[in-house]
Amino acid sequence: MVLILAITIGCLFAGAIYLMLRRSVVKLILGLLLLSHGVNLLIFTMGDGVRRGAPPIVDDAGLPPANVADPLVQALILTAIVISFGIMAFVLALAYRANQAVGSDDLDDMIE
Amino acid sequence: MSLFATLMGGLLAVLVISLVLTMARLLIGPSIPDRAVAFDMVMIHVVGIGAITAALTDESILIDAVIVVAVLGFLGTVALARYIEEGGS
Amino acid sequence: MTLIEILAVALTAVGVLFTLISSVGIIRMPDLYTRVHAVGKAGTLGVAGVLLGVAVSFADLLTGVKMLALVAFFFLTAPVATHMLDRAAFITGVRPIPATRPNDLEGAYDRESKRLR
Amino acid sequence: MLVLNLMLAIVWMVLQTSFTWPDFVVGMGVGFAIIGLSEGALRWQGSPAPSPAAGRAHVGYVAFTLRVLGFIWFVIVAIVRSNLEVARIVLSPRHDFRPGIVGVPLDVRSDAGITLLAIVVTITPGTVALDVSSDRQTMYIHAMDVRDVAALRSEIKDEFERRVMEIFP
Amino acid sequence: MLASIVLITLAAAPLGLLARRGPRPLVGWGLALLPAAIFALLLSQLPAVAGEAHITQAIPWAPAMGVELRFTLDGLSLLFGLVISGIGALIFGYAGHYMQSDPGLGRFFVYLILFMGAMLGLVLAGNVLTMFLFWELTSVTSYLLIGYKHDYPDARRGAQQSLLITAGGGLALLVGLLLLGEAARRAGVPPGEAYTFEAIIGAGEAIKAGPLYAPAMILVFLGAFTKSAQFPFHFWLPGAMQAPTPASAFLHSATMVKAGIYLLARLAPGLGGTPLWSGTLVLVGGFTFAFGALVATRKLDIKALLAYTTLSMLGGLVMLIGLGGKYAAEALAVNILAHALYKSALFMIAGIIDHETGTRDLNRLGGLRRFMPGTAAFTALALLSQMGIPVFFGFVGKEIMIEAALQSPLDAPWRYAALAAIVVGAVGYIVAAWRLFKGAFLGQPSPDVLQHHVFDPHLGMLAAPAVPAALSLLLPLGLLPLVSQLLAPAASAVYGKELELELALWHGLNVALGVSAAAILGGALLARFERRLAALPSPLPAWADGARLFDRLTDAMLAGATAFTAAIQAGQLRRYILYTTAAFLCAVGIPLAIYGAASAIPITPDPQLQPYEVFAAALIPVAIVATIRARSRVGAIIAVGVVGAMVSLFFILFSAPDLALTQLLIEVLSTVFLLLVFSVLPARFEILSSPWARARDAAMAALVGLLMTGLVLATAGSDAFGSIAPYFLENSLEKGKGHNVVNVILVDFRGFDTLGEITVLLTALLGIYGLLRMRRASPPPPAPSPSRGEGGQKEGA
Amino acid sequence: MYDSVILRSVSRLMLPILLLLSVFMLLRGHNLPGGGFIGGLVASCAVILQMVAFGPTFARRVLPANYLAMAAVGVIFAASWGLPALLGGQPFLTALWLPEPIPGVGKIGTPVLFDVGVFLTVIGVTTQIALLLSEEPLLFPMERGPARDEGAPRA
Amino acid sequence: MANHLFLPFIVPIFGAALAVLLGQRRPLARAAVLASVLFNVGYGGWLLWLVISGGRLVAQASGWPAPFGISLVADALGATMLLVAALLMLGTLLYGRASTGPIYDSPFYEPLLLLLLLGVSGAFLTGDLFNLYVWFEVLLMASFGLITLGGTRAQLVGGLKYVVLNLFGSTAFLIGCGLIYGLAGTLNMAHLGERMAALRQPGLSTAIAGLFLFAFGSKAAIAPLFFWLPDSYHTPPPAVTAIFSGLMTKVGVYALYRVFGIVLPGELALIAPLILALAGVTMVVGVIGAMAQMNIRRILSFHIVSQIGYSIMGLGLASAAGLAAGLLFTTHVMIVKAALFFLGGAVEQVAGTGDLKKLGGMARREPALATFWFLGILSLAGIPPMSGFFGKLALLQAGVAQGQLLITGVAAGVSLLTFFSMLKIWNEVFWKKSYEDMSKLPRVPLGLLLPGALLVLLSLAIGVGAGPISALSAQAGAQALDLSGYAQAVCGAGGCEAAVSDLMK
Ligand code: NA
Ligand code: NA
Repeated sequence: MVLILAITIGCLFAGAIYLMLRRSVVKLILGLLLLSHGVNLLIFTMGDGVRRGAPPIVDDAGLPPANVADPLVQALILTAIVISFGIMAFVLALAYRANQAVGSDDLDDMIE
Repeated sequence: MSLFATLMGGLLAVLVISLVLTMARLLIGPSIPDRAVAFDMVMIHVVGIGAITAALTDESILIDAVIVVAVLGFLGTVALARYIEEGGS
Repeated sequence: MTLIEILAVALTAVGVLFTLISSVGIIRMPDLYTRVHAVGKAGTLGVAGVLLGVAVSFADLLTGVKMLALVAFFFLTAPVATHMLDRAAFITGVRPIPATRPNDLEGAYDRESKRLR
Repeated sequence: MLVLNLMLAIVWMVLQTSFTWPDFVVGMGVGFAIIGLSEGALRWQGSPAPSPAAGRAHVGYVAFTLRVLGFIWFVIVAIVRSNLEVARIVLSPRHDFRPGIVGVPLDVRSDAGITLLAIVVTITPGTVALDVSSDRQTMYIHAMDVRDVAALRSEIKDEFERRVMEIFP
Repeated sequence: MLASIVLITLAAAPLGLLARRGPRPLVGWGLALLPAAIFALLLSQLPAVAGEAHITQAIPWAPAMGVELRFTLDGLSLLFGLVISGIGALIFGYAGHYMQSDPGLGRFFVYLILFMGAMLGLVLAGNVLTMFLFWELTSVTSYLLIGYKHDYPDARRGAQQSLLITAGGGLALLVGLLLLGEAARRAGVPPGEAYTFEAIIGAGEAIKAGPLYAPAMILVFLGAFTKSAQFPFHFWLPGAMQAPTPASAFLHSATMVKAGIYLLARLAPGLGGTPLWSGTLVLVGGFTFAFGALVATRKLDIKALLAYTTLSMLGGLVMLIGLGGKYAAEALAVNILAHALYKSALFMIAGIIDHETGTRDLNRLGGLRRFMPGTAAFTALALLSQMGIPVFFGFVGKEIMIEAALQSPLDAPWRYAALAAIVVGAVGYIVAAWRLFKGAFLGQPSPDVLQHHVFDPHLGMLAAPAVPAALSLLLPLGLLPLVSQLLAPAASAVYGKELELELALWHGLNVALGVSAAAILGGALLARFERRLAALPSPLPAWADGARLFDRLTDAMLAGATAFTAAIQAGQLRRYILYTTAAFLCAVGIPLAIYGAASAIPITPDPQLQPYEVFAAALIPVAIVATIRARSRVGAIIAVGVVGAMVSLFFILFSAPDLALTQLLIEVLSTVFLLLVFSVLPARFEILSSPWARARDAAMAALVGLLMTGLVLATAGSDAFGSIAPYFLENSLEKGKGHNVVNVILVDFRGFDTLGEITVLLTALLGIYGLLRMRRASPPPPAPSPSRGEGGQKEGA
Repeated sequence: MYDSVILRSVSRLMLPILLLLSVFMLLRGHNLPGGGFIGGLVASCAVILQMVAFGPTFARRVLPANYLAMAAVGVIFAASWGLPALLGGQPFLTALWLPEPIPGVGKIGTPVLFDVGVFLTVIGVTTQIALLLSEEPLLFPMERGPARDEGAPRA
Repeated sequence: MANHLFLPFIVPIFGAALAVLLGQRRPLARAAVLASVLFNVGYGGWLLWLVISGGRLVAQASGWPAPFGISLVADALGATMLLVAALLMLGTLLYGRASTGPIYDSPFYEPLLLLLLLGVSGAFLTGDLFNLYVWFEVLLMASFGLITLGGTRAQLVGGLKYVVLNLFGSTAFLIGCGLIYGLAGTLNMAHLGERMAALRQPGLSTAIAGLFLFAFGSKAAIAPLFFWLPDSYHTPPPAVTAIFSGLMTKVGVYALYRVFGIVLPGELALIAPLILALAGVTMVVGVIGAMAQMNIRRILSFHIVSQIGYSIMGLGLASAAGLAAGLLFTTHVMIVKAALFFLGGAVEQVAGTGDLKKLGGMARREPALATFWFLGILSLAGIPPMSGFFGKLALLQAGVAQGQLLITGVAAGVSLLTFFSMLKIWNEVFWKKSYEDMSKLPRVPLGLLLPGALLVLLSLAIGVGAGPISALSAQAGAQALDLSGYAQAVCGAGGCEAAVSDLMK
């Protein structure tokens, strides 16, 4: 499974970089989105063994289910997702205003 | 593996294949609303896959996730349609 | 396999089947408006089947109630989604196949305000 | 609003999957707060057209309930009846169907009524409610197979709209 | 006491501001009391220095770096200190007259006092870093002095040139000194003392044998040569004549330009005598000596003429240090003093002429002897000393210099080359001096002279050049024993051993006298053809002018910098991303490739792998391709939304419901935001990139993808350590009071992260608010983009 | 003025349900999937749905909160629950729990209250961002043009 | 347990949130911000004193034992940076209050500054790699908001590059966090350091070292990752540029020191030649860029890049002396560059332009400003007795001691070019006669002069007090490379691995 995840991560990164190298601001931002997906999956893969097991929710005795997923990476990804969301919202607003100021969404026009 | 799990797993696989077909529409388009249709279908598939996974793993907590996915599918599709309409094509 | 499990698998299978049919429809139907019909199917019957099947498999009243509520949600929202998609398509100029007859909507939208007269 | 509040409390308990008094109290509290927040939306009469519902006759609770149940049964039957039809169309090797967009004149006036009609039209396969005109006089329906426009119109009006109007005029 | 001299002088700089008001000549002479007092104080130390060799005083500063304020007074420092303070006193008084009507005189005096303090610090320093500190300070203060008249472009250019050359040399010097310190440390000197002159000279033999000697010395030479205007770094000195004349007289005759000489002389006993040392110094010094003298004969501007004779003499001094030996040490001491005396007098006289006539151009002057007899007399005294005419102090210097060349321990060719340089220099001095005197004072008064009411200056002003000019004659006529007493400790310090110095006007008929006489004769002969000599075409091609070359060099550097910067910093974000991606590939990929970590990637079959998982994974690339290929904005946005949905599907399949929910919620919100923002843009993308660019980008992207895949596989395959995650599972309920471990981590175990995270959200909101609601600063937005369906169909596949 | 009766009716119905869902997701988060982030995001989705159906003006009217202040208050609220421990000489954010669970709500401790702060912040930030973007004159065409006045809901 | 370590977080968080809440009541909001910054200045000084006298201080967030919870660690390196950051922020705040312009009146300007300080302080104090990421994002987000606040075309266009290229760095950082967790199974820096030191997988850990070099290098604007800086730094108002110059890239430098000192102890030696090469290229490219500019702030911005080369050189020398020298230099440059941006900004504000061709005559008009500017130039060029001399000297000494003569020579040469391009400003703005009539322009208000002047005097004071300061930086350099001491302070006498085996069943 790690192999499949790794290939998926590679695809996400490749797609992200390709999109970011386009001239459209929109594609740039979509690339950033893909990039953050790639990173999230990467952290996920780094968990304590990627398992199909149970979600990290302990029972009433405080014991985790057998074959439980790594909770720490999940918490880290959650934090990362929310942070990148905040940043993405800012980037969107910035791109909108830049587009408005320049009158084009072509990055090559966005030069002083 | 129990027969139930095998059958459910099979159904899950069918659902994933169905999702592949939906993806084809996403690729083909040709119009933007076509892609929005594909998006809606993807979300519906996520609901289905989530539900079946819940049954397979006997994790009722996944059901709550499925509820939220359903809500989001609706919101996403409606918003998409809304802005397609405003944006023109 | 218990009876409950058989029932669960059967209901799920119906749901999956309808979803699959919808996907096939999405590929095969000639224009967007007919494809949207397929979405309606998946969004209602397909999902309903799967959800009910899963609800049965849990054999738990409260999960069942939740699932029923979710099915109701889909029945409530799927038509709104199809309506919105169709409407967006029509307003943005996605033409139905020529065989669509009658087409009472032709020219019924005001292009400026995007309102339906 | 009390009804809504009670309903929200019940939904709360369903979500909690726990039916105890404390849950009910919390549910009522949460519901109360939510209603306070969303009252503006709930009370809004969005339709610019005057609602004729004001003068409708009072329908008894039992009769109303029976009508609703009958309506649900009708819908289920309609779904089952025409689903196979759609499956046939989708899976058939040739496209031998004749789609059409049909405007259906409406008698139902209330927001809820129009919405319910649209929902019913859509979840019964073969037809999709496409849009409702701004003056609320016409609902446009996309049908998969229109052989007889008049028959379709009358089916919608007689089968669906009539039953909807029994619940929401 | 030594530290007080330096620090009090520096601290006294604000006293210069007294010159803003009040009778300026009086303030000038009043300020001169400060250097005069220092002169007296230093002179009082002569017996002690002659006896005990030195007085040392150290104030700790940054001991860890070897930086301290260490001052040492020995014969050499004393000589320099006396020259600085003595000439300084005269200059201060002179400046008060010379710049009587200059509104900025206060500032000028501040700079001048600072400079003097720095110069005193430099020559009194007992630690190379202390010396360097003041070395830099002299560069900076001299910059301010040269650029004093900064409204004139020439002044700014001259100041900048001199600063760049001397500060550049200073940097070389610093590295050289650090290398010396390091070498001393390697030779066993304790780190705290490694930078003292004493230690470096003491460890001289070890340093000379070590590998750091050659680089260190080359760097030190660079520092000394630039500061002392040795060829080919000489050109800043004539340019520095933009300074007001009092500053030129002080800096460029007597003090700053001799700092390099001072340093070389200071290091000579420990580090001198090697072929590198002697060869470099004799060659560079000798050439500069001859070259400066020859160029001086052709100059028409009095200050330029003096500048070239100055740099010539500096060359001579460098050459002497290179020659080595007893006589060279003595010659050095004598010539330093002799040159300081006559050259400061001449500079001040040049100022007087300029002041009275408004020009320094010898072609526009003439006949001044009639109007300024006093000035003419003192000029003659100073010039005769420069010419090395017997009984003047310059003659004493020249004699002993010739002796030094003849008696040098170097091989004969070096000695004869040095002798030749001396002869050429001496001849040149005579011609140049004659040229100056004749051009300014003899002949018929020129119209320029007649226009002005030219008189001898006020006595207070004339006194300043008169004293050193007179001393040029007085010292040899009766004061020679006293002078010998003064110079002997200095010569000893340079020689490294105690030596007896007995100066005399008459050594008998020896070779030196013969050479000297021949030089005077030749000079007198050539002086007759002075005009014709000057009219000869310059032997150097026009481009070889150092100052112009330097300007060309800086211009070329600026042009190159502009072109280079325009090339790399072109403003195109795409190119930056491309470079950045390439850097990423290198930074991560190269170590991975070098160490062959990729071969460690474990690819083991996963028995649990389900076919639907493979399918689900395969859908992500499909959605990515859909994103890339989408020709409409909304289409691309939808496709990206689907990618997000598929990622959350992954999270569902892999038991991360919290993640799946958050991911999906964020996905939908992002999609809505994207739609909101980009609904104003044209609906369709236009293909803007060339096929080549697309292929290049695709290759780059593929490489990144491959790298990431490899990295993930390699890392996930490593199981060297157990994770700390089980701790959270174990303690979630008992200590964290929650079943959902992820949430307990978020709000408790790592609640601090979450606090930061919501702060990010709040910050993002503030930023967005600022962006969208703060537009007063921006020009009105242009007309709504010409988009929305019609016209500009844009963007890049 | 956007005028789909169908969308509006359903969206209005969804509002209380989604808000309920959001509170639900918040409170159970400590024990089951959910928590402040998810709850807050669901609540924002509820508001955004109204925005999509009715336009931002209406969305502001139905939920007349100062979202910027809500975000700031959320941060203060969350951080405040780290202070009791600090005042008691323990590290910042150290959990303090009431000994007994509150009926209907569950165990109450500073981490849970901290999560409420997160919830408020997330609602405030996401909703405010959505409103800011949608109130851009160019960004929400449904609110401009001749039909603009009709957007105002009746009191 | 030093629970007061939380205060520099808590106070700015509350201060910023309160200032947002009090947005309409401006005096109160401003008071909240000023009080918070003043607190952090005072606290920073106190903390530094504590650290100098008593060694490292540690606190565990939420009370969980290291390495499971998040540790806060204050050592000489972090405490020094904390204090300088707060001081610069105080200067920026006062400068902004003396300035006029719509941005300074924005209700978000000061809260964003405070949040920037929060993020920076967090980064200097945290002992957890992922938590470092979080505080990095806080400061980054605040910087995004600040650099675009006001929204002129130049700001938007420059800001977009700033944001996107910085996101590259953030992403790489996050990837690094993930990978290193995958390798070592922990996030606490001390624990990571122990485990990475024990790990014998040279390829992977070197690749991760490269990744962190990329991540923090792009924050620090080393070549070839600096492109965002010169394109954006001159666009916001001068106060913002000043604080950016003081803090932003320096946090990247700090993170490089910290990560290569503690987290990847074995990799520094391997990757040091690369770092030195990059340091040299950074110095040269930055100064070349500066020479090409004709605008005050653009010149200063390119110099930031060049000076980052020096900071990185300290790391690349891979010795305690090198790190100490790097810290000394970095601190110096933080102070002096902020001062120069303040002073240059004052000129710009009064004259309405930063274009060298249009300016002139400032030496006569503003002698005090000119004096401080000249002293600032001297400091930047490393002329004694300003702080710059000691920074440069320490670096050159460390370079000579390590036998790295090439980079030492490059560093010395570049400092001459720095001087050259700074003299260009001096010549054009201060010495040159002004073409236009400058007498109509207003005088520079004292409030605009004071922050820069005080910082220049601080630079002088650092030079004069170089003895204790170099001792402090030596302590910081030694601490920054002392993994076992760090781990013992964080996890207890046995180190982190022992703590883990004690605490996990
Ligand atoms: Na978090
Ligand atoms: Na910076």
